[in-house]
Amino acid sequence: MINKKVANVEEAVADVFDGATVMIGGFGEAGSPIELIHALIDQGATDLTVVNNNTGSGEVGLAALIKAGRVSKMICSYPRSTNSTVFPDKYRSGHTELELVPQGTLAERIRAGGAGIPAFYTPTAVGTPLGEGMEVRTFDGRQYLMAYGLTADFALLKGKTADYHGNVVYNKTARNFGPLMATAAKVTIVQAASVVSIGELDPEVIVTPGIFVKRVVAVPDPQHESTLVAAGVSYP
Amino acid sequence: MINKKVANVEEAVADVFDGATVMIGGFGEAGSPIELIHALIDQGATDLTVVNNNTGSGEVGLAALIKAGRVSKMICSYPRSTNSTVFPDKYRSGHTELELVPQGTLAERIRAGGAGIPAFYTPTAVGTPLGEGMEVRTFDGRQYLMAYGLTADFALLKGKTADYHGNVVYNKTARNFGPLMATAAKVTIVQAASVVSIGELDPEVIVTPGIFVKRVVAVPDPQHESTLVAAGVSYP
Amino acid sequence: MTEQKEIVGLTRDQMAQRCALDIHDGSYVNLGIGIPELVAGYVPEGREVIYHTENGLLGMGQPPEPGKGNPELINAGKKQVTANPGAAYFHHADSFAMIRGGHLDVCVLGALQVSQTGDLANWSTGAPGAIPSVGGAMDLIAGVKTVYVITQHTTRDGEPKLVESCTFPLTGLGVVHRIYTDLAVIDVVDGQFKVVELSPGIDVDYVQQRTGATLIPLADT
Amino acid sequence: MTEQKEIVGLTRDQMAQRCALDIHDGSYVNLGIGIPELVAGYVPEGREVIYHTENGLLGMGQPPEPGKGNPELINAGKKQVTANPGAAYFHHADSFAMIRGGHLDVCVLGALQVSQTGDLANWSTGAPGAIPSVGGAMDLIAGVKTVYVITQHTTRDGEPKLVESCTFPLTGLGVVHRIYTDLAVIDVVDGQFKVVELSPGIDVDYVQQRTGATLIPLADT
Repeated sequence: MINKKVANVEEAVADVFDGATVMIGGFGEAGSPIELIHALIDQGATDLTVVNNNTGSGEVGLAALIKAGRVSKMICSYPRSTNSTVFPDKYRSGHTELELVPQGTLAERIRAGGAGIPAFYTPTAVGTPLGEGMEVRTFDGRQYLMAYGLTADFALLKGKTADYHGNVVYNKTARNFGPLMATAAKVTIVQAASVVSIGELDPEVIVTPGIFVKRVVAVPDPQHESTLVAAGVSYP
Repeated sequence: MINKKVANVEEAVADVFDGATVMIGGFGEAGSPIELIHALIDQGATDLTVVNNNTGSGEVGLAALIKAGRVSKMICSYPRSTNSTVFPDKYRSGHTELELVPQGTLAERIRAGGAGIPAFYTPTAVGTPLGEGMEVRTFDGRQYLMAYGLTADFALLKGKTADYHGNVVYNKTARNFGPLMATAAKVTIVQAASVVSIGELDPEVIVTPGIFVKRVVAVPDPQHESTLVAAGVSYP
Repeated sequence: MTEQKEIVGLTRDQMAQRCALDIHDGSYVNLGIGIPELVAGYVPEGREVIYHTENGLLGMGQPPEPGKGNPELINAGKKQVTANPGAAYFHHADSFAMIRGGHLDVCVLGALQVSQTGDLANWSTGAPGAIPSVGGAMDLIAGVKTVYVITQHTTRDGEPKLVESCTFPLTGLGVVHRIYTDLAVIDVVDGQFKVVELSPGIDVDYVQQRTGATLIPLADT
Repeated sequence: MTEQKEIVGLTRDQMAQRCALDIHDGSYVNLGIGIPELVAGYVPEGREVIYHTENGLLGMGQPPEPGKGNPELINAGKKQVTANPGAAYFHHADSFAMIRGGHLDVCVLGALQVSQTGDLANWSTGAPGAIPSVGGAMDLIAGVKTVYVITQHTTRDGEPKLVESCTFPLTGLGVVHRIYTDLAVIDVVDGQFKVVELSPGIDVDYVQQRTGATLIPLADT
């Protein structure tokens, strides 16, 4: 029988290895799987390449992972956010490399990676510094850049509700990169406020079908980054 | 105020012009917008390029449009179906040209067209007759073919419920190509069993956001192709 | 007086049953039209398999009871089906993202010909005047992790379907992993057909005579 | 004794209000962070405009009442917002399909520099040691049908922001249609800046002195 539920976040991230590429869901704090990230900090894997739109906030969640020195490369669109104080130091000291990708190209690269598309063409960033080094090709008189699909070893995501088959629905704008990253990682791990029995989710409204998900873990009352940052929390 | 509802199917398809490219939703009969197609037959536009997975069944809906001689080119993956008796004659007589595209490549070409992606690479059809003439490129030691995005002048689709902003939800496997075609046509026209007020559809479950839809029309009791074919109906 | 042994090989259902043994618990599987559809009826006790149909449903169930079908709930063969608990609907691009992206574990397809290098021909005989139709076959074999073929060992005219190289138009190159016929289970390994199992009462010479390429027999493996 | 005329130009809100006049009924609009956000408050009576935020919401509403916000309902600037009736949530790839696919009618952005050929620089000053951050700006200007810029006519140091060619790193080439500044409304036409409207009390010489490229004045149009 198919049961993808694991007991806790520690078990969920136990096999993340040094040097892994890890996609982490969320746009700012919306959709950030803080409990899974904290479990990953405790677990100890290092030299990670992390894919996320941002670089975290304060000293919790993704920012805490970066602060702990575990991230050797960030692939993101917007590393410079309010309260994003950890990444600049790691970047300037050369500890953490940065691959800056326009947000829509980042999203599409992840979708392509999950959909078996090795490369596609996009008009975004033509003629800009972020288009430098990319192959340029003209279609119908307009220039486009070739972008590569992006895949990962793991994805850590936050859903609202999941079931034992790994079907997931999200909450409002916390959906963002989650459904894409779920498709692009070898091992997709979802924390959800509730994990329900098979058949409780309406087949018409499932956003991530279970085929893309390897493990689900219940985190009934997930913490919010902004609350932790406002309280001055520093993890661990 | 935004109100995309039109009075009837005649009004909905009034501006389809000779020579237009028309995407028609549906996989077999599931999702086939029969009433819109019949209105298009009455309307008279001809020399159409039609994009659909199949070529219709019996002498109703898409098959009736083909039988009426209005389709100069079909772009589809599976023209040869049970009860698909009209297309073979038009194809063999040279009246209707056929562009045969593998189903997944067809779906992705439509999505790409709607997403502003002029071309992408796919492993499907490498080394086969359907890959002939396509550009081959190797990524990571594997061969891929370059496929182009596909767009249209009009899309005729069948939803379950729509609202005045053009938001749409579908019914079971009648969803199929609908959400893709909605994004790839200049003028997307949706028939739905009910057209409801703004706010009645849950924002979390909308499949096609209204931005992709130009017109909605209520067809409360849509006909089913299989029922019509079994009854020997020939439209008009 | 000795009884003349009648060589019959496996029935369609037996081929499907044999194939079902190789599908692991928890697999995501796409079944082609025809004999492959029968595989769903033979999942061994204790295993749960989730069926994908490329027209937008994961968790496809059995056909509906007579009179209870829904013309908007169909499979890739356009037959009415049901949705099991835990099912999900999605659009065609997402469905083929599952296929092309390598998320399906197994697909089981029919064949016109399979070559010893694993090339598959199953969509067109190339006959003049025929209406070419491909559907999702090329996508499935290009994307699904493991491709199984179930087919009669020969055509109705006794021509081999397992051949050195396909003469019919290809569906894909070097994609087939294992073939289940009425006579044998055969793997494609390093550009050769390798017999894995013979059907009851069938010997390798009998199979070899009906195969258009050299078999590596069981004994040599 | 004559009164000395004090030249001030439009306020931030007045610039936003002027821009809002050019957004048609039924438009789908993306507003950048800063002055562009103010445009939403000035939609003329009788028009309905639907706001898109690239992090996955169409039908974005005003900020929530204090204490009623949801940290999982935010805009692209990561501020809490609300969803209007008729709204829809979707994932990032679908959101940027709307943008890249040309489905949005208008985006309104801030600028560091705009060139007379419509090049925009608004994401980086290129300063050494700065953390480069681009977000969705390059996608928006590459994909949205009409790109408006709202900006002060000059920097705080009085340097022109409307220039012959940008010196800051580009966001995109030849993309800006119209610029709303405190001093004027200016179109980009055939590689030149064309004055469409002057703010009350402002004359074209005053604007020209503060512009880094030759203006086509109103009189010549």
